[in-house]
Amino acid sequence: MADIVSTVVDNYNYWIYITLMMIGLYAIIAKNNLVKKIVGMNIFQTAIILFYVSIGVKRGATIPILEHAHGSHGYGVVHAAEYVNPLPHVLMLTAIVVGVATLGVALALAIKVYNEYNTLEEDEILAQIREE
Amino acid sequence: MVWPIDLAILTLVVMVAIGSLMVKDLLGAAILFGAYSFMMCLLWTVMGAVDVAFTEASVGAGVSTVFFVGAVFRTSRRTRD
Amino acid sequence: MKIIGLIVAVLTGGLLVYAAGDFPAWSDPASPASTYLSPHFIEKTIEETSVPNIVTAVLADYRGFDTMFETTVIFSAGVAVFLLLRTSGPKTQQTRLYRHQLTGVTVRIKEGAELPPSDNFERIDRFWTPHDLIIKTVCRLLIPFIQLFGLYVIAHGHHSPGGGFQGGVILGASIILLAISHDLRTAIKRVAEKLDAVLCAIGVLIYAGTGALCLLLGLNFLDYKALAPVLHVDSIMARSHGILIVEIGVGVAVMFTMIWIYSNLSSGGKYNQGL
Amino acid sequence: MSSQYPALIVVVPLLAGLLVFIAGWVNKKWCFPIAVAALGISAYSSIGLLFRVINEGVIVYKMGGWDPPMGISYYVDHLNGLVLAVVSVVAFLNAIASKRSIEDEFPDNIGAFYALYVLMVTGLLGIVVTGDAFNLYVLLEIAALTGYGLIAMGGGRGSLSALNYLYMGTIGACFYLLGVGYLYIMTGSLNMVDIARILPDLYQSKAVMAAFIICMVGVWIKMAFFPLHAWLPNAYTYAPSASSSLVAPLVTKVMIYVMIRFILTVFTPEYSFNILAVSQPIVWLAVIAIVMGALLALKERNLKKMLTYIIVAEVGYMVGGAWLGNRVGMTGAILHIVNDALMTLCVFMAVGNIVYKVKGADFENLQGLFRKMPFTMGAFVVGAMSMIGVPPTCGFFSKWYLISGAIQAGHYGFMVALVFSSLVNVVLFFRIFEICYYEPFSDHHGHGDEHGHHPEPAMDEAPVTMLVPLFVIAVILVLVGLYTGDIVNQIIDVAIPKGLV
Amino acid sequence: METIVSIKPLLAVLVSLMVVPILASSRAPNVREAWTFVAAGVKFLIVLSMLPTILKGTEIVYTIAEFVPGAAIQFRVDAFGMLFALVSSSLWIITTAYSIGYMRALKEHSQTRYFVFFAVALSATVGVAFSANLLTMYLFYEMLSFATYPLVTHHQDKEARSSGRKYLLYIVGTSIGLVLPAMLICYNLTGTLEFGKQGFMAGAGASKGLIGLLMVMLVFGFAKAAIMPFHSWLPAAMVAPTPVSALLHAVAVVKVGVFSVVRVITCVFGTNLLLSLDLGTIIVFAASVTILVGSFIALSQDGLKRMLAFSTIAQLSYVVLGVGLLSPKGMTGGMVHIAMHAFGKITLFFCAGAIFVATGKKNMSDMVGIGRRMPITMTAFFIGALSIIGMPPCGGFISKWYLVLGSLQAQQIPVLVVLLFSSLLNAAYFMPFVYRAFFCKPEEAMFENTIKEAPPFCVVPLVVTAIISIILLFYPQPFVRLASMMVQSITGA
Repeated sequence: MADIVSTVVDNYNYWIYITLMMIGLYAIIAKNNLVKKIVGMNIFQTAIILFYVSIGVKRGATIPILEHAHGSHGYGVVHAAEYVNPLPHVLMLTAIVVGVATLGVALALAIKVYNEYNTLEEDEILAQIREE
Repeated sequence: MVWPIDLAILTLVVMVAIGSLMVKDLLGAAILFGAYSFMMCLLWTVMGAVDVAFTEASVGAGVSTVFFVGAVFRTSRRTRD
Repeated sequence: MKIIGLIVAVLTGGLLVYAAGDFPAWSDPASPASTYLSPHFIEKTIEETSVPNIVTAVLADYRGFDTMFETTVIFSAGVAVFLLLRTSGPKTQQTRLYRHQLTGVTVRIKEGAELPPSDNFERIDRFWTPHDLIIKTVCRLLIPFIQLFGLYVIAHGHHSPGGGFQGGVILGASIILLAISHDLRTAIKRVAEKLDAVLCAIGVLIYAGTGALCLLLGLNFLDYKALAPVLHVDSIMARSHGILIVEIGVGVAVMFTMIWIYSNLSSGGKYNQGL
Repeated sequence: MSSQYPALIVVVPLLAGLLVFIAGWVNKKWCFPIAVAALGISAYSSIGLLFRVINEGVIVYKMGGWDPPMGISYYVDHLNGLVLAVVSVVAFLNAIASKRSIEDEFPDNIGAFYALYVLMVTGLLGIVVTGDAFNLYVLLEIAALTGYGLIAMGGGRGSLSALNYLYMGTIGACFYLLGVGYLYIMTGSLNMVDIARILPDLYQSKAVMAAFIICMVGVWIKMAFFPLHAWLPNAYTYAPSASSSLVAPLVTKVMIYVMIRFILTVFTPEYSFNILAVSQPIVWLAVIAIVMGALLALKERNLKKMLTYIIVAEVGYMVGGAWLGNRVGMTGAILHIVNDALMTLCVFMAVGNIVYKVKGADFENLQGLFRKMPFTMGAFVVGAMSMIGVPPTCGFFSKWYLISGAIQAGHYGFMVALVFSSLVNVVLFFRIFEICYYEPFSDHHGHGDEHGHHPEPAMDEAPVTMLVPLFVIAVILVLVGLYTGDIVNQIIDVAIPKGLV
Repeated sequence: METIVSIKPLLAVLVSLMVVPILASSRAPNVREAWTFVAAGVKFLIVLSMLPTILKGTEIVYTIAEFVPGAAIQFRVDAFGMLFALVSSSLWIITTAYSIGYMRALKEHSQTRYFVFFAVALSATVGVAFSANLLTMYLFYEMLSFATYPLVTHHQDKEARSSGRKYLLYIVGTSIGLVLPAMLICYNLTGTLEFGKQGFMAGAGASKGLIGLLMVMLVFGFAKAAIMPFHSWLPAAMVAPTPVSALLHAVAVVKVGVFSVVRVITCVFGTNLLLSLDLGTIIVFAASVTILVGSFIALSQDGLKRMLAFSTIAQLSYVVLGVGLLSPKGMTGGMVHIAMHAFGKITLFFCAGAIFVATGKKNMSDMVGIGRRMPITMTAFFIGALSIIGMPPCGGFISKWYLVLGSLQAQQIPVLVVLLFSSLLNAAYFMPFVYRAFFCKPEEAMFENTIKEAPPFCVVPLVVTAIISIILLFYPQPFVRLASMMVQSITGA
């Protein structure tokens, strides 16, 4: 029993990221409002970022900025175990920016759709298209 | 790293995410989404990803929310779900 | 749709949970991700690039190519939003309303008529709302500090968290704050649309141009070592300086793209009346 | 300079995209020359690169001078050398051809439009040339974001279709990103070749299997593989001509390239076909895709929309061919990437000319086109013949390999589906020809009428700048068909690993 | 077998394609038609120049491109291909002359398009004749299908449209649906598509069922041969202008069909294989049914062109029947029949066209007594009919003779019965018409006694073909020689 609890707690991050992702995915598919879908899409993206950041975590390590950096020239020997893995962070910086770029375009499209149909609800828009 | 904080934030994040999808007002959804981003930012700081957290704070919680608000302002706050 | 969504979500979630069982334990220092490539970055960054913030070094140098495209993504998003929303319809309306700020008197200007030359008039229209003096003043006071901080974040990205993105976003946010606290026209007076758009491209151009310069100087694309003779430093410091240059490019691009996207979004492409 | 070709292919369009954009604010006349020059350089270098690869073998280009697993490197082998050449040539030709329609449709925003156009090509070329799994994601997003912008320019339903495309595209890209994350957590590397080196020890891992499936699903969404195709027809139909003739030939094909790259390089054929053992269901999915694409195309009354459903069917061809699990089928799939890109370009460019002149692609708009636009229709016929699979146009030869592969794999369902879709294509295209040829009906009773009896519509052909590229591509269709043997022997055969028989 | 490499086959194919741009760009009818004549003449000369080489027993080979081993786009001129090329290229010249007369007399529209696609169709026909393998043959076969579509639907009215649909449905549907898969299965079994004298499928070691299936797919797949049940496109395609019907439906298209079927039987499967598996029976049966049913339907027709169309369906199956007998004499007869029937049937079509030009009549019941008005035309018609029936003094007699010998050689008495009975039927549907044209009572005659023929451009060609039909009886060389050479090389005798 303690085993299961510890497994669940240990991998809590993974479970949460999957939960968030599924919330986002469900929202994109099932939500009727275009802006809500966009919110879902961003939650989906953030969940993946959470997953990546979780990969980088290392027990007993600190942030990936080398210490004693100011003014001195000798850094001494740097041990990899002392710092968390920086690579996922780099990747996720990119992913966040991509996310905000997509968000901008998505919102612009939503505004255009709204100008065209005067509503953001997908079923109402489809009804209007069918009437044409 | 203090794991109870971690767990608490993780749980909160899920709640805020669900909240922002459930609330029947797009402006509210935008603000809750900002809160969600901020929670994420906290979480990543706890995990030691300071740069990512910094970016998320400025991009996710800041500019994204403003974009949402701007778009909602140009369209409508009304939503049925 | 809801049922399909639920099924898809559950199926995907099931697959992910199933696969998560095979992951290395969370925060395990011996996981492949922590032992294969990253130690090299952590241990060699100083030697090879002389940048203590490993994330900055990897971002702008080891994986600088990614970052260049990331900036391009932002730029193309800006262009896409512009193309989608910007409408260059007839600019002059039949009648315009102006308010004299000191007295609160509203003036109606008919087509062809001219406004008395004074800075105290403020155009009002459908989206006009009376502004709160306190908010305006506080924001106006805050904005220089925000911008200063933004510059610091870009410049100090080598040594502390931050860099071009964060700094650029903060700088952009300062102008957006101006637009929100006053109105879009005030912000546009500071950053004209044409200038804004051209600077977005120039920001990316600084990045890509630096890479291309390295290529012209005989090394591979984005190999900042090639800049050493130009900057009169050794090859490692050249990398460090190269990172700074591209971070500035990123900062410029991100700042102006954010302003640009915001202006288009909040005015619905009309660009004269904002949030 | 030729050692810098891999960088030039991508960097030149990137820089040009930015310059075009700035030029758009300064003087609109500069936009077109800059864009075309950049695409021309890109096409030239990619063809040069292809020949270098044929002569010298795989070329690795280290970005920033960092060695592969550390930094990002370009990895050009026969497979992506071929696809690169096709992508850049298609983009180049279409840029020339669409000059007039762009000036016509977006006189105010030429600079911005060309910027997006060139950046999209940058993204697509980058996807093909890169050897880094994460870099591919970033480039994927460039291609996608610019694509949304280009497609939504059509106005009307264009924005809604583009928004749907954006949702699906983002899910697809995120799935891909997640799959890469799974690979990263298991191997610690992002370089494709490096991952491939590490993976064999992990083939039994559930996480690796999940990574493979997630990547595949992501890519399938992006390429509109059958059950995930819903976004494609509307998005391509309501796009402006200049965009649709860039997006339609390239995006799906590039995504198929990514799929094949994953099957062949990142995961070995051994893993994809033998250990996973999911080939059969996937080929059956492809069969459904082909049949459904063909049937849905039959239903449409708009030329452009009909063509988009044919694209859905063609995606089925390539996915099915790649998953047959034998060398011939894979050859067919790769060859079809080339051929399908070219022939889709041909028909979409012809449609672009038609839309330019008659302002619509509904079937009613097409009446009497053989008289009005004989040259455009001539090229369209060549493209259509290729889609049907008539020799010596290139469409026949890839179909040949695909059907051969199906026979070798004993998968007769796939063979029947291919033949069925060819027959449906005959019906589809000859329906178009009939409308363009017969309608409006003239009563031709009594053969003694004098010659001038027909109210002959005056010839009203598209401008020369649109016709010349169209003819070039029509000729290329036949030439590629005749040189199929060389392409297969010298390029594709080398591109497929020896392990796949 | 000796072979030489020469570009001549390619030139023969290309010469008509090369004039296409000239034809398409010229607006003056005289220039256009002059060029067509030049191309036709040059083509015939090129084909003729290869004849001595072929008669010496040498084959001419030319490869354009090889895309997989064993399946190149390649030409190989052998005796049988030579025979067919000779027929079609010589008849192109005559038909061109006839077309000019016909089209001008009727003031047809879109004559440029007509001549362009005519030229393309001829290229494809010669391409089929010279194909060295199944792939090349398929290539030109498809090219011919699509090039003839605008010709069939020349009138661009509703009837033309529905006929065009039917035409394509049958021709392209069968070639893509049956030939293409069968060809690929063959390729995967043997790794080659190269026509062999003993058939390349001989060594494949496939089961009888598979071979039979493939044979059925290929024989019926080349639906231009109009073997029942894939025949009904042919009467439908008669909406085309008469020269098109004449050349394409008496010579090019349908003969390409039977040519392909013969190639399939002899060079894909090989006579020995089919004999050992006893698969010839299927072909013989299908052909016999087609002959009898086609003849009976022809008997009931009133439209002259429709009657000729059904007669063509029946006659084509003679060729298939002859080759399906798998006996040397039968095969020779079948091959020779391609030539004999071509000259005979084209005469008949020309006559039908000439009558239409001169009188505007299409139905036989409206033509009573026409012999008095158009004696030359009707005399030629009579000669053509005799040739088709297989009576001396016409060339048709020779091929029928060989066919009868072949059926005896193969000891197929039922086939002999079919042949004789069908000849009777042929006579039954031709002779009453001819009789009433010449010998009806004056009060029945629908025309006045004044002689008023069609324009000379129409009449001269049909006289020429009629005369050739007669000459062929006395001088059947080189067709019989070529056919027997081919049969020799097949049977090795």
